[in-house]
Amino acid sequence: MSLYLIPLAPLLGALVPLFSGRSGRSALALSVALFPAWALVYMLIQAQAVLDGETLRFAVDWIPAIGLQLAFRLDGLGLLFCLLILIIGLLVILYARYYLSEQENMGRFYSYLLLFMTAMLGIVLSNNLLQLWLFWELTSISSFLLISFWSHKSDARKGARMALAITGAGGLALLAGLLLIGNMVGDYSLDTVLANGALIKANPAYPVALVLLLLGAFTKSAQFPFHFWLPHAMAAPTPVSAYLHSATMVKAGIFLLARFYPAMSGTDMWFLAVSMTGLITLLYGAFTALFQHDLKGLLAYSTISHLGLITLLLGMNTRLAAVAAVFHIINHATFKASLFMAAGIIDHESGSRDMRKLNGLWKYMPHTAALAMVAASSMAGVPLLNGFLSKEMFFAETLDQSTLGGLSWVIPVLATVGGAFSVAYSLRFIHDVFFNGDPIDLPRTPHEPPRYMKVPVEILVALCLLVGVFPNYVVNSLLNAASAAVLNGRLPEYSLAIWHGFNIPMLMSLAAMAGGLYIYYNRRMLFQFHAQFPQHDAKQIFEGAVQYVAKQCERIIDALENGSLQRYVFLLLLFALMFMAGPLLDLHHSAGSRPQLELNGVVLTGAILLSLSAVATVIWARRRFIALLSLSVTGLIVSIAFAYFSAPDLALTQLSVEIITVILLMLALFFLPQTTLKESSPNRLTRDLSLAALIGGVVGSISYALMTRPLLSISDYYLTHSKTGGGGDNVVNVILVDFRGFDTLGEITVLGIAALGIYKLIAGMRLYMPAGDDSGRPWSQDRHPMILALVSQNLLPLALLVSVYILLRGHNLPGGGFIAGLITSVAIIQQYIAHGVDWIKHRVRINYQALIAGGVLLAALTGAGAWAFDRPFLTSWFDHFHLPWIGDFELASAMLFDLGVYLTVVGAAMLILANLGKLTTSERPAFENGDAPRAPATHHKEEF
Amino acid sequence: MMQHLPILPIVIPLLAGVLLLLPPLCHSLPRQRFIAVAVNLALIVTAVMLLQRTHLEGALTYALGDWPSPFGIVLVADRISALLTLLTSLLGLGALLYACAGDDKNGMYFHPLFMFQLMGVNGAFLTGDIFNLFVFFEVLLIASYALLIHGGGKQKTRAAVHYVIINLVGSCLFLFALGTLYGVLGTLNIADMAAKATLLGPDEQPLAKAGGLLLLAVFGLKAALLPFYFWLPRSYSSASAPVAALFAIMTKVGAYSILRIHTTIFGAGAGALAEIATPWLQPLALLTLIIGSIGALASPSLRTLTANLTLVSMGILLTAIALQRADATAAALYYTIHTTLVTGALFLLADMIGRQRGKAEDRFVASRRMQRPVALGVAFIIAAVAATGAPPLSGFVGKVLLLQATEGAVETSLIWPIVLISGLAAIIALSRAGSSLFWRHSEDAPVAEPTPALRIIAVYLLLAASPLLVVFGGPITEFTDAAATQLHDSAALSGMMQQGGS
Amino acid sequence: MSFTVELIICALVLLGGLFALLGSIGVLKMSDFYTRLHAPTLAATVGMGSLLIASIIAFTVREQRLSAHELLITLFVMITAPVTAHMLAKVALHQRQQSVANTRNKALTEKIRKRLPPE
Amino acid sequence: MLNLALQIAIGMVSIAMLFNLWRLLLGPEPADRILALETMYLNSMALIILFGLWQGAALFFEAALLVAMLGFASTAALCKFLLRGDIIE
Amino acid sequence: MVNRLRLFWFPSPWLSLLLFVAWLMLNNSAAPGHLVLGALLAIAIPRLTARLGDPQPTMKRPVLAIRYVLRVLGDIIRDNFRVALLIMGPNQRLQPAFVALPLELHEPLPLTILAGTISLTPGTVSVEISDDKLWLYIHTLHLDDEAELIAHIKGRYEAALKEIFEC
Amino acid sequence: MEGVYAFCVGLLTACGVFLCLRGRTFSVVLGLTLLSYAVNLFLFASGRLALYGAAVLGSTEKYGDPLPQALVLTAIVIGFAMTAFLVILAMRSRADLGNDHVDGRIPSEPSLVQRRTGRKG
Ligand code: NA
Ligand code: NA
Repeated sequence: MSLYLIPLAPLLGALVPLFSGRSGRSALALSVALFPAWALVYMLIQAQAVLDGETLRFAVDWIPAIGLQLAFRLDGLGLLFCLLILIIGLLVILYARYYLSEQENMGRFYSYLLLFMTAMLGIVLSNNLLQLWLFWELTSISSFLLISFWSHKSDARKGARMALAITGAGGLALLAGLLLIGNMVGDYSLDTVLANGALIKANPAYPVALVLLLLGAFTKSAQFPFHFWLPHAMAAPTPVSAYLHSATMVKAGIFLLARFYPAMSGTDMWFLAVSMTGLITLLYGAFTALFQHDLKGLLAYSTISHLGLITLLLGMNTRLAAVAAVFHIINHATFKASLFMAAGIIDHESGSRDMRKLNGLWKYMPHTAALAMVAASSMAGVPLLNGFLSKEMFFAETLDQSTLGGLSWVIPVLATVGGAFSVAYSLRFIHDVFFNGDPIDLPRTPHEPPRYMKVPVEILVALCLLVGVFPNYVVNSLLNAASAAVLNGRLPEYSLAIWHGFNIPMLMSLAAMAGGLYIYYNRRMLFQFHAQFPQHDAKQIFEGAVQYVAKQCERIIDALENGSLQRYVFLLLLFALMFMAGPLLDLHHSAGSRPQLELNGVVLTGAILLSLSAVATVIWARRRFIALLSLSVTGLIVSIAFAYFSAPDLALTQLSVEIITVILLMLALFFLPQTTLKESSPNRLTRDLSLAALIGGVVGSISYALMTRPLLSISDYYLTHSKTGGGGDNVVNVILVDFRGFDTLGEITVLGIAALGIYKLIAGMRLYMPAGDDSGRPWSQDRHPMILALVSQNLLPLALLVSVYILLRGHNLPGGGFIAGLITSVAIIQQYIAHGVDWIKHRVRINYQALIAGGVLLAALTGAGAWAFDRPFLTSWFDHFHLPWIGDFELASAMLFDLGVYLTVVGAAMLILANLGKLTTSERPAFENGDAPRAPATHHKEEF
Repeated sequence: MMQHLPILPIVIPLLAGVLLLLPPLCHSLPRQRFIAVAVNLALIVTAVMLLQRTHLEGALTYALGDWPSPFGIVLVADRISALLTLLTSLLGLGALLYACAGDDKNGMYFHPLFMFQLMGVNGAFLTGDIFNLFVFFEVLLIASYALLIHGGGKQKTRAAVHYVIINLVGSCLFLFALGTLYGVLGTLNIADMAAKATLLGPDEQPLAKAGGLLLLAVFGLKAALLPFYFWLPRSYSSASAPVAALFAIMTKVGAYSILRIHTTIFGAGAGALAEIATPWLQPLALLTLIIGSIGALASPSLRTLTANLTLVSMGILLTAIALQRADATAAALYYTIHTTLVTGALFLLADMIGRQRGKAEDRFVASRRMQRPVALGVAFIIAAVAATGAPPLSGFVGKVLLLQATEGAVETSLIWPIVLISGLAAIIALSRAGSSLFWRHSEDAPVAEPTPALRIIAVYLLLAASPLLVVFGGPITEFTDAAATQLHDSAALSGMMQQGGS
Repeated sequence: MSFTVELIICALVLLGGLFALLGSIGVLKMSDFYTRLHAPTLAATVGMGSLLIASIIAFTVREQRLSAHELLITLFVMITAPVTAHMLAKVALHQRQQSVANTRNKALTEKIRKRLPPE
Repeated sequence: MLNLALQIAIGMVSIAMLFNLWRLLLGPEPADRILALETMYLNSMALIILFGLWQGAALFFEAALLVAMLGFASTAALCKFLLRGDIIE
Repeated sequence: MVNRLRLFWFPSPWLSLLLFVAWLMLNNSAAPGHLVLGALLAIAIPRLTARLGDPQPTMKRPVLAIRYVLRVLGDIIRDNFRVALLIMGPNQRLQPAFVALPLELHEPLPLTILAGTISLTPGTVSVEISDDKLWLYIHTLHLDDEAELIAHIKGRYEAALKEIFEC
Repeated sequence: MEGVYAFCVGLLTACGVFLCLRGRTFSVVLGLTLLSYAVNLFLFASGRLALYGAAVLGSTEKYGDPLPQALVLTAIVIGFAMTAFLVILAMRSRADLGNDHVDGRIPSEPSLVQRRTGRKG
């Protein structure tokens, strides 16, 4: 059977308002209602089979990896709930048509409502635990939307958020519980779960799973101490309350208890957790309801109380109690929905829900009053109404308890007390609203609502009466089927009669009636008593708690992310240190077996130079120019070290990079403070020094350990194939442009991107140029010393020649595109230094951006050229040629690649430096005379 | 061309980026936009083809320069890398479309830099060589530096200083780690390293371990692992929207690298070096998750909240990765797809919301009404539901996968509560965010600036992934399962890489 | 390599090293900046020169073909050393660095600084 | 013999560089420090050429040439910085 | 026509020659391949950089120039030993001095060469040129007789340069 | 010799780390430069030290490991690009924020308000 159609129908219905355009409100309501109506009809067609004890199923695989199936299952319990959801849903649709005002977006309301309906149907039809949870959470989300429908009201927003938070938390617990249960039985199918109750209860994780499951159920059905969200959800439009908070959402929790009853119940733990929670909730809700002045508040607490009652019944571990629970589910849904609707009508027509103002409405709306009174009587458990029947069964079952041993009598006594309060608040509802004098200061003069607004109430009240008077005819088969599902088919003997004789439950009922009357009569005393207690508004407490948590979170985050880079870097390095140092503790000898080189004077001198200059850089760091000089020395010594240890390419590269870095740093230093004060506290210095020393020590140790151990590397391959495979003698270069040319392609891309990024940074930069150096001396007047200019310009051709030389020889001897590019760049920068930007600007027009792009493009196309020969990217080609007179020479694709590198490097270096230089040019004359104020230098505004 | 498929996701954006810098494209924004979108679509097609091939054939290797592995650099397109490549281009498309609605003209070189960023990310996913991984890290980092400052402004500069410095320190550590590993193993090819690692004597093992753990710090930095994540909230919340959205993939590169390196080289088969990361990664990942949740609750604006949700998702992801099991890895993969696209969409959404709310921007205070409350509201709900891991959107599948992967393990009692409570924190934070942003109005008139439809399209494009991930959850999880199995079956992969050639 | 050649190379190498050292001693020892400025000339001229000649001879003999590229370095050094000295002197003058007490024509320094004629 | 002479020369140049660093750290004025650095460049060239002679490899020539070219650029830039602040204006 | 061709291909023939020779020196080779390549570069590089230089007076008497170079080299070597002794001696015995040298050369290139020569010969450093290019300021490590020094420089170097550049 | 070399690497690292932990962008740039020197030397040494071993075929009998050299070359170039970017970013930060502190504010005025706005982005 295509059970999926049942939840699908309202889902489609939810989409109707999207397409309804400007059709009338009634048309909209009607077209929306068609979908659940169709589902209802479809369901009724199937109902007989279910009532006969069949279980209908539908399943397709959805996400097997998590065990999620699209699996539906219709049994008696499901049928009962489906009927409640669909019938009351339809009534609410009708009711809402009249309840919502013209200005309100009814389409949106219906969409949310039908989405919610889908979710509820999904829950009650699920045959897969994950799918059940999916719909479960969907009810939280859609109810959030419904409760906050009047989003302009702060109450609505807060109430909705609170409901979402509580039910969301429960939902997460439920997920954990369902996963555990699924794990216990090895399957997420509900069928399997229900068939394996014994297995579950024997599992050591059963208590955990049970608690998690109950957390889900109790939060949803507003059980103490999670009840507090429900009264605040009353900020929702009344149709929502009538639907969600009587028949559906809160009942989802109850449904969950009933659904898992066969699998989870029957243990002492179940009894204690479920029935005690139910009992407390029952009493607390009933007691508190009496003191509510808000009509809907009273109904909300009454709902809490009745949910407690059902929970208590389900907790009692007796089969009859389960039947009573199921019965009360039906009854509560009918009378509570009608009461909410009546309350909504009163609110709608009188403009108030405050029972202190609402008085004597009997005169104004007798029809509504009559309906409400019948429903309220049912709530109070007055005979001939459905509430009486289930309450009677409840009282009977409370007597049948023995788990509390000698204290078992407590339960019936407390149940009776609860019943008394229930009578009292029902009385208050009736008397306080419809009688009790005249209305006080109502915004509107109350009158009867539109005809069709009452129809849903009438239908529900009629049901109350019908069930109350003819229980056997009206609900027996449904109750049987549903109870059978709860009890896994083991239905107890019971009879739904109005009169069971004069027995203890009857006495309890009478006691409750009398007690209720007494309580209501003496309500003023009670109100005074109640008023002595400080009133805790759950919303305020909850909001306060959330605020408090948020504040604490802010404090934690502020304390942790204090915005100090120094801390972040410290932590990074500290953990890096721990990561590195930990394993070294297992290193028994730092020196390995590899023979070491002999120490000599040169190396020692170099080490001294390096150490001194590095330490000097640190010491002078606050006098920046000097630090820059000692940094240069360090760089120079590093280059020499590379030369010494037979890495000429490295020496060349390090040297050129070092020089160009220093030039760059000087360019930047001009705009930065030349000196800084001592800022770090001694503690911080000690801390940083310790960390630095430790990291240095660890890195040095690792380096030493590595160098003194033999290495079997892949490098021999490069040495043997460099000439034959790569066509070059300089193995390092062949690695760069051939074996690992891809790295180099990435590397020049990095360089190019950096240049672009720097250009972005420069564009739109506003800098203040110092008019003199840090001693306050005005700058020298000699902008371009003649000798420097002249010599520089004559050196340029030579430098270019050297670049070409370095570029061309790279493949066979130290050199290559990168170094050549840097030499060219330095030579051009030299011209800028000697002549200034303006002078050059008119003489050279190179588009450095295009140079970068062209360089990378050349390198990339050289790589892609191999595709033409059906070889992988970057496959190199080289050959030897012979020309008469000139002799042998070699051509290699690597040369093109290297040329690309060269162009990129030149383009990048020049894009950076030339533009950085331009920053100051335009404004410079402004303070040429020496003491002008600091003038802003603005580059052109960055735009595309 | 089919045999060159593995390199196309790198070369296409590279060439595109370069051509966008040259005439005739460099002078015309409309042309740049057209080319960029076209290239992105081409990348999607390429990635889909790659996905298909890896699905059918397992891993593809591509020996650059035709040098045999392990001597040359190889690209390895296995299922994971193919999947992540596709993810990158999908996210890229969303971010790019959004940028084309106007953000790209707030500064120079947006489109070329965007292309280079894609190139870097794809390269990092596809390379089978550890030093080449470093190079691609740098490509994507430098592109991200330049993109981070796109649009200008103090906040961006301030964020960029932190981001750049921290990452430069990270790059230095990366090189220390590489030096250590090369100094012990004598090779750079990841599969070859894995093979050599098993042969190490006790005298070398501690060194390899130090190198491996240092790499964990480096990747953890990218993956925003506690205590290395500090660059993230500020960077992500100050970057311009499409950039922030694109950045959503960057953290995944870090996570991927941990997965790749610590499963292949230091995986179950590495003898004494097996699973060296787990003792650190597991607690740190959970702490990241916790701090991310705390940060989410403390967030004053939607961007900050999204940044913190990114932390949460990284915590979840790394928790899964730390488990070093195929099912957990599969969960991580699925979760990655989900969280990347949703986070990206949230960043875009935050920007759109901020633009419509005047001075209040995306902060959680009352503001003028929005112009497009419905379009944005629906998008927000979708994004929020997905981000909290609530059904029926993709977050829940990812979360359930992860919970199932930890089920029965000793860690369950630790991981489950943290993961679930973090979900609650996200619910609270996002519901607070949504109700403040959409429902608390002042009387001011809506901002006059119109919202280009393209922006909304971009957001919905990314968000569409979430329901689709659920609807097609079956085949997708099947693929992620296969991908994870492939990764953990290191022997087979090593074989592939050793073999060389394409 | 014949003994004579080796001897010549040795002599040149030692001479070069010596003058490099002398130049540096000068930089360290002289009493004011302007006198220090003279010292590196030793290293730049005879110091570098003899080393480069030594290198030319050594490689020419070893590889049996003329190795003259060292001359280029000489060329570079010769061209740049005076410019460097000039620039450094400018800096010192600009920053009004004091010369040693017994310097003659000290009064000129302010004129030089401003690039004015002596009168 | 040559080896000995080379070792002595290398030693002398090394000591010369130590002296340079000493002067650089001593100052007292920036010009003195730059002078020291400049001298150090010269000595580095000498050292590199001596390495070349010592190792018998002609591979070091370019390094010396580069020091000559780039050292000059560096010194010029440093001087310009002290004179004008802005080295490229 | 020929002149225009020369100007096009060899804007500065001495530079081209220098580059050509330098190329061969760099490569330590006079192989045909390098001759061709060197020639190409000797043509191309000056053309590329032509715009990056102000026109300079050209050397008119190359033979004299060679003589000048040799003379300076000789002086440098001689002065090196002299100055080495001065430097190693006690500092107090030195008589440093600033000297203003009146100039007859005013073209930048010859002037620069003169200043360079003075600086290259140990013991003297060209410190500055006056703005009017009439004075060259020199610092000398040890001054015995100011007039003699001026005469020495003017006679030995400045006069020679005037001849070489015919200015 | 290896010991001295390792000592230098360690010392450079320590100096670099210390400067990276300072509060001004310029110091950090210096620190990162020193750190990258250390990294380069470290990476280079991972191929072990060799004298007379330039990896140019025909120039010597036994060669040093060329691979780390190539890696260092790449690292140098990338390091240069990164440093350059950081240097200019430091300038930009000074220009935009008015000081050269890495946090964009001088920490003597630490107000919670600023921190919050910092997080707000
Ligand atoms: Na009343
Ligand atoms: Na001199």
